[in-house]
Amino acid sequence: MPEPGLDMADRTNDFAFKIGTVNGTGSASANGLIMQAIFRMGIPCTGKNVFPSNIQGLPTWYEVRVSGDGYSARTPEFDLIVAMNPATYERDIADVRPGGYLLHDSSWPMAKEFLRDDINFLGVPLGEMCVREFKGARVRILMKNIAYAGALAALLSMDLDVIRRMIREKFAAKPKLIGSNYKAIELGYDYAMEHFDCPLPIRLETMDATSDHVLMDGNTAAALGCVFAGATVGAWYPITPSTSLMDGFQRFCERFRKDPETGERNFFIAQAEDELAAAGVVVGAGWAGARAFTPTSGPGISLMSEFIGLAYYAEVPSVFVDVQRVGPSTGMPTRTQQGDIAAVAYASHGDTKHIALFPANPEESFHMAVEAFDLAERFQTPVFLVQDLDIGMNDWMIPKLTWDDNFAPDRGKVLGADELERIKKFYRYMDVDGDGIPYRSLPGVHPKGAYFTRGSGHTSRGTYTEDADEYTEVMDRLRKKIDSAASEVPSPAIEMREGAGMALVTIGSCDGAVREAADILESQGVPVDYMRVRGFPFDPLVREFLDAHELNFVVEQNRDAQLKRLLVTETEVDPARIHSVLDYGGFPLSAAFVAGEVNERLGLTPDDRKLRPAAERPEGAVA
Amino acid sequence: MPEPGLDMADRTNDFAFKIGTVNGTGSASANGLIMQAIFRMGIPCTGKNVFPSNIQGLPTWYEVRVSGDGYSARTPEFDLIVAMNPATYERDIADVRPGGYLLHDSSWPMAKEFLRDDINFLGVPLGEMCVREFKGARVRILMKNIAYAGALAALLSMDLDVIRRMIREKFAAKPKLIGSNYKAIELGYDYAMEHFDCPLPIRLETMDATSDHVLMDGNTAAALGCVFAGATVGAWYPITPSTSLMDGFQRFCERFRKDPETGERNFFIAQAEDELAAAGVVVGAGWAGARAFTPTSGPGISLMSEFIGLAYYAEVPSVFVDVQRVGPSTGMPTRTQQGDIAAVAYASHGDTKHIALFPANPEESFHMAVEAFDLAERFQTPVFLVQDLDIGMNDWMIPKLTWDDNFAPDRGKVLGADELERIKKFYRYMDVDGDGIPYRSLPGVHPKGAYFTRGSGHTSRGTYTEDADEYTEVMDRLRKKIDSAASEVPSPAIEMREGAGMALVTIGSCDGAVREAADILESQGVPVDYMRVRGFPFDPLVREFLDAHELNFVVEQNRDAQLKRLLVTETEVDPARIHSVLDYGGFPLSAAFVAGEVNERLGLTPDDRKLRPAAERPEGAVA
Amino acid sequence: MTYIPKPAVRHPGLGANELGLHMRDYEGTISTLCAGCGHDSVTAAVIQAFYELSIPPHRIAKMSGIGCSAKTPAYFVEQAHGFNGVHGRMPALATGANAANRDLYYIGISGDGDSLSIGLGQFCHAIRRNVNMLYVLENNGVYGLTKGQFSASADIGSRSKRGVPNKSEPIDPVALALTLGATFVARGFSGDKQQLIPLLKAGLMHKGFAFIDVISPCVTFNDHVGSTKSYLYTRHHGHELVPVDFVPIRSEISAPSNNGGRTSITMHDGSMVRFRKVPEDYDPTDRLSAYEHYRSLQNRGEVVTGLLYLDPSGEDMHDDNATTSTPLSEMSHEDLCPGSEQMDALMEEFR
Amino acid sequence: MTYIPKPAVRHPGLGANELGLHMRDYEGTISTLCAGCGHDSVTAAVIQAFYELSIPPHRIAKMSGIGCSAKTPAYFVEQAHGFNGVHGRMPALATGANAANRDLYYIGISGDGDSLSIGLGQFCHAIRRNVNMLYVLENNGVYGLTKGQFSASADIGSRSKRGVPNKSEPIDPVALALTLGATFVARGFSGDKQQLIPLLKAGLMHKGFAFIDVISPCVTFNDHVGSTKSYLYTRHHGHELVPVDFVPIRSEISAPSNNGGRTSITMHDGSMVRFRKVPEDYDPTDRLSAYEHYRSLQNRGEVVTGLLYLDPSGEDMHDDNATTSTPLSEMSHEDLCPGSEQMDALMEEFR
Ligand SMILES: Cc1ncc(C[n+]2csc(CCOP(=O)(O)OP(=O)(O)O)c2C)c(N)n1
Ligand SMILES: Cc1ncc(C[n+]2csc(CCOP(=O)(O)OP(=O)(O)O)c2C)c(N)n1
Ligand code: SF4
Ligand code: SF4
Ligand SMILES: [Mg+2]
Ligand SMILES: [Mg+2]
Repeated sequence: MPEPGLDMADRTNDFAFKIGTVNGTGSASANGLIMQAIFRMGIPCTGKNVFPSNIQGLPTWYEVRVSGDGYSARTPEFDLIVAMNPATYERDIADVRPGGYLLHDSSWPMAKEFLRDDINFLGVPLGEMCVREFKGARVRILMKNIAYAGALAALLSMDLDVIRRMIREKFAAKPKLIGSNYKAIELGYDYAMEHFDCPLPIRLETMDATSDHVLMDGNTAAALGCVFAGATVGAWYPITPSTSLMDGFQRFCERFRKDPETGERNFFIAQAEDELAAAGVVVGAGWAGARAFTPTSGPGISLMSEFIGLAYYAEVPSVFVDVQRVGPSTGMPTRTQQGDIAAVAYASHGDTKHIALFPANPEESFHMAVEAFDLAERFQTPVFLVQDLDIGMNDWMIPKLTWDDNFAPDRGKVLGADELERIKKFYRYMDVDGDGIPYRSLPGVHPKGAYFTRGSGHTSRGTYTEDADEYTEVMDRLRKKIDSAASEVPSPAIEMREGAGMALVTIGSCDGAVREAADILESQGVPVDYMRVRGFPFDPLVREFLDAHELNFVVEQNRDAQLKRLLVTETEVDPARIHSVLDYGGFPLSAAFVAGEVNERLGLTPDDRKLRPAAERPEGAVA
Repeated sequence: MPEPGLDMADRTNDFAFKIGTVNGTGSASANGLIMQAIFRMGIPCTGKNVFPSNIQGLPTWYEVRVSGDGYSARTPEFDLIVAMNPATYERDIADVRPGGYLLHDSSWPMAKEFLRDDINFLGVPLGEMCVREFKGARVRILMKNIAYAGALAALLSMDLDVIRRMIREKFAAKPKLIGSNYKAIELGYDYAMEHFDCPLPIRLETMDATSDHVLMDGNTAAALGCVFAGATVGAWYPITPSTSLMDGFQRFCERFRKDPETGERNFFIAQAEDELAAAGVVVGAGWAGARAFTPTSGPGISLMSEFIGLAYYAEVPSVFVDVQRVGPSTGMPTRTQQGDIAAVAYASHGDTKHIALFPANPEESFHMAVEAFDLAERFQTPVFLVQDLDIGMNDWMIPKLTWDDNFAPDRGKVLGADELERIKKFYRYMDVDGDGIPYRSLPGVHPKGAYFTRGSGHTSRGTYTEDADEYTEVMDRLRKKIDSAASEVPSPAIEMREGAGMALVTIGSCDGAVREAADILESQGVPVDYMRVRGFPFDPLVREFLDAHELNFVVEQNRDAQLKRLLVTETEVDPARIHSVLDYGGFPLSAAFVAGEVNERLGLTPDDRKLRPAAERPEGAVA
Repeated sequence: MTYIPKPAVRHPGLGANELGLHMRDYEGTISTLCAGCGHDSVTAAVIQAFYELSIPPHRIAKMSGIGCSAKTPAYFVEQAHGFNGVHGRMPALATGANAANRDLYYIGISGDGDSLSIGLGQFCHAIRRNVNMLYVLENNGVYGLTKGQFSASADIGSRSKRGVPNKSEPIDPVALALTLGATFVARGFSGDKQQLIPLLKAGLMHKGFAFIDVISPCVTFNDHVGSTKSYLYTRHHGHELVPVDFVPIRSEISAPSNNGGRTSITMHDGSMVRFRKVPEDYDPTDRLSAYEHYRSLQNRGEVVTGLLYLDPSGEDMHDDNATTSTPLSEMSHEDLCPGSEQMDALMEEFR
Repeated sequence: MTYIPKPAVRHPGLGANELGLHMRDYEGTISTLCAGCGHDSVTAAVIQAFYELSIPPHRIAKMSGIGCSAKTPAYFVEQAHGFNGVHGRMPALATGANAANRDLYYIGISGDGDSLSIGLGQFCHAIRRNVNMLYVLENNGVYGLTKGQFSASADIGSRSKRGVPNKSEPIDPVALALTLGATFVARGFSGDKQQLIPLLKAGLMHKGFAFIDVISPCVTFNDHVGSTKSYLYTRHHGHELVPVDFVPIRSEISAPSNNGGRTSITMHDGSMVRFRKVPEDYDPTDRLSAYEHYRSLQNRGEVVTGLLYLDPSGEDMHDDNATTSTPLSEMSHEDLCPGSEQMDALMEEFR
């Protein structure tokens, strides 16, 4: 029996572990069980899937960070690794931090060359036990997963009652599965209790910090947003990591939007033949008066660009959700990145500019999804909800979503039959109110509302033109219209700190890591202000904030500093004030990396720093 | 008979006129005849087509500027208008500058309300004469065109011998048409001589300024560039204004690349089913070792963006010609703009950046087309030749193109069978030379050269990866590779003037107007330096130039200051030094507009200026 | 704005329809197509079909892509909403619009470039999806608007002139629609309004995807490969004999009004097309025999016209989806939003 | 890197081929597909076909789009050049590569999502263009790689289970290829290598576009609409019975090796597919009867396999283009550049 606790201080409710398995072996359930149990113990936690772009047989990991302080960013340092995949033993063992633990299946001996003496090996004969206790290959594979969950329960001091209750809930419809799951949990639990000094210094202790929260991924949240916003038409072409958004929309619609008696559905989902068609369906539906959206990822944005330009120029409300993955081209479909910021802002040829919203977590995914439809209809234009794989597909702890029944959707300037009847003549693209936003009519409502929508040159009256002045009039109004959205999109999230001389600026899912980095920097005697951009075109506050700081570190997850590029061109801030901190290897950002980069730019040597040195940066971290 | 010369000083070899007709009536021949005759008289001239996006029955104009000084920009001031289209009488009459001339068909009376007494009306009974002299509707319509050319010959003092020679050349294959054309010329000529005080003060006088020149449009020139560069595969989907480029390529290939005996062709043209396919054909052909290209326009760029990203990431040489038209969306297909600069620079989702070349005239179209293939193969990446409708479809006077038979194409780092045989192992994406450019192999050459090309994550060895470091290594090399092209693309054209305190910066077809504007400004006591950007990524000289001037006016033809945006983000010059002068109504830029805008920004009142006031700006000109 | 006078598509002889509307109420803006263009004849037929069916103009949605053909929705029923989208992507726009509002009459007008090249995928999938619309393909074998390149159906109208053997087949939209399971497949000829108008009316009344391929000659670029008189030939051979921008004014081609089963019609370029109407006793409800009939006559060089196939079952994409009968675009927010109670309950499931 | 052991596709019994190469010289990297995936069986057949034809590995170009199927070119003939492009656009890449170098053996591997949804237009136009290549569609009725959404051919393999009447037809690639004029049309089944290998060999040797639709079951997402056991159902209904990411390891389906004309095969989900080989005396050179034969058996619920149509005339897109026989990619600049003299002469024409 190894000596648990080797070089490890007490780390109650503050540690990270991951579970390495093979995809297709059903480990997601066990991992979810573990994560949920911690959450139900009232302890803040986040879970991240690291999975391959195939269906079965390749390595996959589930990373859990437990943080009583509520930090949610990924940390690339693991105190414990459950290594269930022999193919990745070497890598997993190398990834355990000195003094940490490796839990593995000791049914077969571990190869000598992998052993490290600065970590603790916790061998549990999972395979052996499951072969002994269960029958059939399929059940044995599945129960082995549950068994490691049991071992973890003992090692980390999870509440067994919580776990049992979860199993009961889960298999309520198939009660005879409950017994075998109980059994498997106990197998692992008992073995660990017997053979190791449980719990480990990394351990859980019940708190009350999650009772107002839920565990949810951003695609589910955004899907809910679409349902609550009243979206009725969803069109899509499957693409990782956006697929689960439409799955969610479908699921919620089947539940909330189907007449229980007639089976009639208040929604229409089109699995289109490709992304061009999906965009077309959305534009067609938006034109005809439905709230319509399509979820996609980078390659889809490229393919949709022609239609996006049409929707911009013909002024058709439409919502595009870009769940970003690693580009360019097919890139790494199961890894996260923020590489489409620039592509989305000016998508399509010619002069265009688009409203975009950048949620930082599933809570914002929900609210911004709702807002996207309002903005699309108010401004009669494509609106982009830009999230990423990390937000979209990972488990986040967020405050329970609530809904205000007084919410009334902003359908924008749509003329009804009565209004059309009253007015003398309807001109689709006339700036009647002087705010750049024209009035719109829907097909079928009234003969006076009829006009000919087109992506070719048109006048403010909606007629065809090749005349310079007539064309320019509409284009200038369009610029004014979109620019005026700057103060209507979500304003930046700003946090000022006492004595801060410089600032961290970021976007989207970098939020957690960058705010945590600000805490680290402050603890190192370097207080920094913080701004997270939440919408495009940029709120005037963005420029003000940048101007107020001599030094702005713009932290983002792409190679080419796309947010910085946008900030410089759109706010015309002096580029000399802006420094980039970039990480784009496909993993969610870590606070240590951000703090390390800032320190390095500030010329602090590693000795000056109080926390982790730069060497502990996540894979692929580059300045 | 009106009084020619009303308020008109002598303007020998320095004036502009246009001919308004109906499209489909065959006026292009007559207009070409006129233009060519002036050119053959040795006088510098340029011709611009203003045509509608349909086939028959709508107004169309041909604008000719005659400039002994060699200015080639469009001027929106017309000294004479040939108004052959009653539907546009009103507009045409309004467009004549005070003191100028309107030539019209007086077979039918001109409506009273159109008359202006500050211009000269020159009525020629063209219809009547042609009905009298010719038989058949078709011949009458065609001959009426030739007849107005005859009248112009008299009024402007064209050399009739030149015209007759041209007619003989033109109809060499069908000599019996020569007589009727002679006749038609004479009808117009004689009538004008008899009824007007010929020649007018705007008149031609033989010079010797064109003997080393040709008249050519940029699509023809670029097509020639493709042929001479050794392009063998052309793929396209028809789109105005790029169509004539492939027409030209086909024509030249039929002539130069077909075995006269066997009929075998050294080229392959694929009229693809759409732009996505055209791009795919080019990428496939580039991968297999051919020099391949596709001509398109804005909507095509949008549709091609997915493939462009693939070619960038998989490093496949490919040439894209974007003949820009007015966007966004379908926009105005027969009008010119520079609206795709931004779209092209970073086309496709994810982090990308592309080499782009910006010719200013057909001469550069030719040379840059050749260079595009060299750069594409040297850097193994998509290269964009970005011109516009004005360059592509209008008649420009350029120096005769010459060809250096010592030219050897730069095929880049391609390993042959012998080299592959010798090396130990071939790794497709390895930075062997430290210059960011890997070695390439072609399919079919040698088993050792085989590798699996993909747009998904790959290592420097060419294998699949989802690993952060391996992915990042390739992405960082790609950035380095493309950035290193900055000093290989054509360097900016720079002209410094004595005592200049500020600068005009521009791109592409704005060249003529901006250089002429510099002359105007100098004549007004405001000397300015001049820079025209010719390639992207920007040569280091670009930044130097911008930094050397407190005030840089960036002149371009789009609404959103796309060149300025690129300059600011890529050079990180302080945006405060840069001011935009924008014109985007679809007409080629005029010098008066540019000079006027600059004056206005400098706070000069109209009285301070020596030349034309701002009111004479072209339609659609906006700051 | 047009210079060349167009034949006015007015029929003063006809009175008001059931809605009290006249033919002119179904007209649009003046056509800017070439004089004699087949598409203008189709427009006239469409006007008459809507008029005869007494469809309220504003309940019509006119959808199109880009091309000469795609312009035509501007030329009929001015009081209908129109959407002239992007090239080849009309089917997606129509699908979306129909998804949002199932109660309108959808008519899509397309060209052979629009439908068979850039838009082929969308065309096929609209068939598969069985969108409730009338889809009219104005088929001229060329890309009219970009000046006469051959389209994927280039052979249409010139079967007799096929020269090179073993060249790949043109894409035949009728055979394709039959193969893909379209629920209404017909072919018409722009010059035969007598046949076309009833087909259009039937297509408009059909529930599901109604496809009509209309042979609609392009008077301007009606050339054949290899013809030395062709526009392309003229353009590609140095010395011009005719100015390249000259478009002679021609009148539309029309078929004798009471022709029987078979008619030979001379096209603008002198070629002859043999049209053959489906026989009186033809049964359009058997898909496989429709295909056989169509193909065997085609192999004999005849262009079959008429209603070729009809699936009378009357279901469309909304039936497949079980969409509610109220148009989705007209549902109130209350009907759509689950509300706070449901939200609160749902949240418990995410713990 | 794979955890689940794959059946090694080695046949030690077979000796060297004409080039002195062994079967293993035609293998690729280890498959990362699910254990039992039909695509792996196709891969094995492809390996054997190349081996038996003694084609030099480096003279093969392997083209694909994106999908599980599209990954497979990595798993055969490692010494061949491969291009795994973007989703649905393999035909264009293959056309371009073939245009550049007509002398290689082109094999394209696609999926039903890749070919019949996003890539439908490109698939049809590659047929029309008659690109000289073997195009293998690994047809499983689902989008494997994105986890089991139904594809446009969803009915394949589950004809017997069609429930809802009058739903639009699936897109049938064989009927489509026949209709569009493909010069070689066949269907195989991943489980029947005995039939598949000769078809692959014939397709590789065919000059022009050779299309083989291979029914290749997806062991993981082989579900049917409406089935309560299906993956989608499990995923969409709150309480899970089986972990959503559990993929049971199954063995590939194979047909009895000496089956006669007709065989019924049970799929992983228990459904039965009735395969029917074309009869011995079948004449594959008549396109219209091929279509009839295919369709009528299909209407009886049978999936016809074998060589359905063959145009033996032996022309391809290069013949249509009269391309020179030397691959364009190998032409020297001297052969391609007109040179200064021609330039000077040409300039005189622009004055
Ligand atoms: C994306 C895109 N590519 C190309 C074009 C240019 N274009 C306009 S119409 C057309 C072809 C039209 O042919 P068809 O559909 O047969 O219509 P027709 O003019 O013959 O009626 C093309 C290629 C375009 N508008 N958009
Ligand atoms: C442009 C684009 N859209 C979507 C995707 C996501 N995607 C990858 S594979 C695939 C479908 C694959 O289905 P199929 O071609 O049938 O192959 P299979 O996996 O079934 O063999 C999809 C939708 C993508 N890679 N690119
Ligand atoms: S070019 Fe042809 S299709 Fe277009 S309007 Fe003219 S005749 Fe009709
Ligand atoms: S998901 Fe289906 S198609 Fe993909 S590898 Fe697995 S079994 Fe094969
Ligand atoms: Mg057409
Ligand atoms: Mg599939």
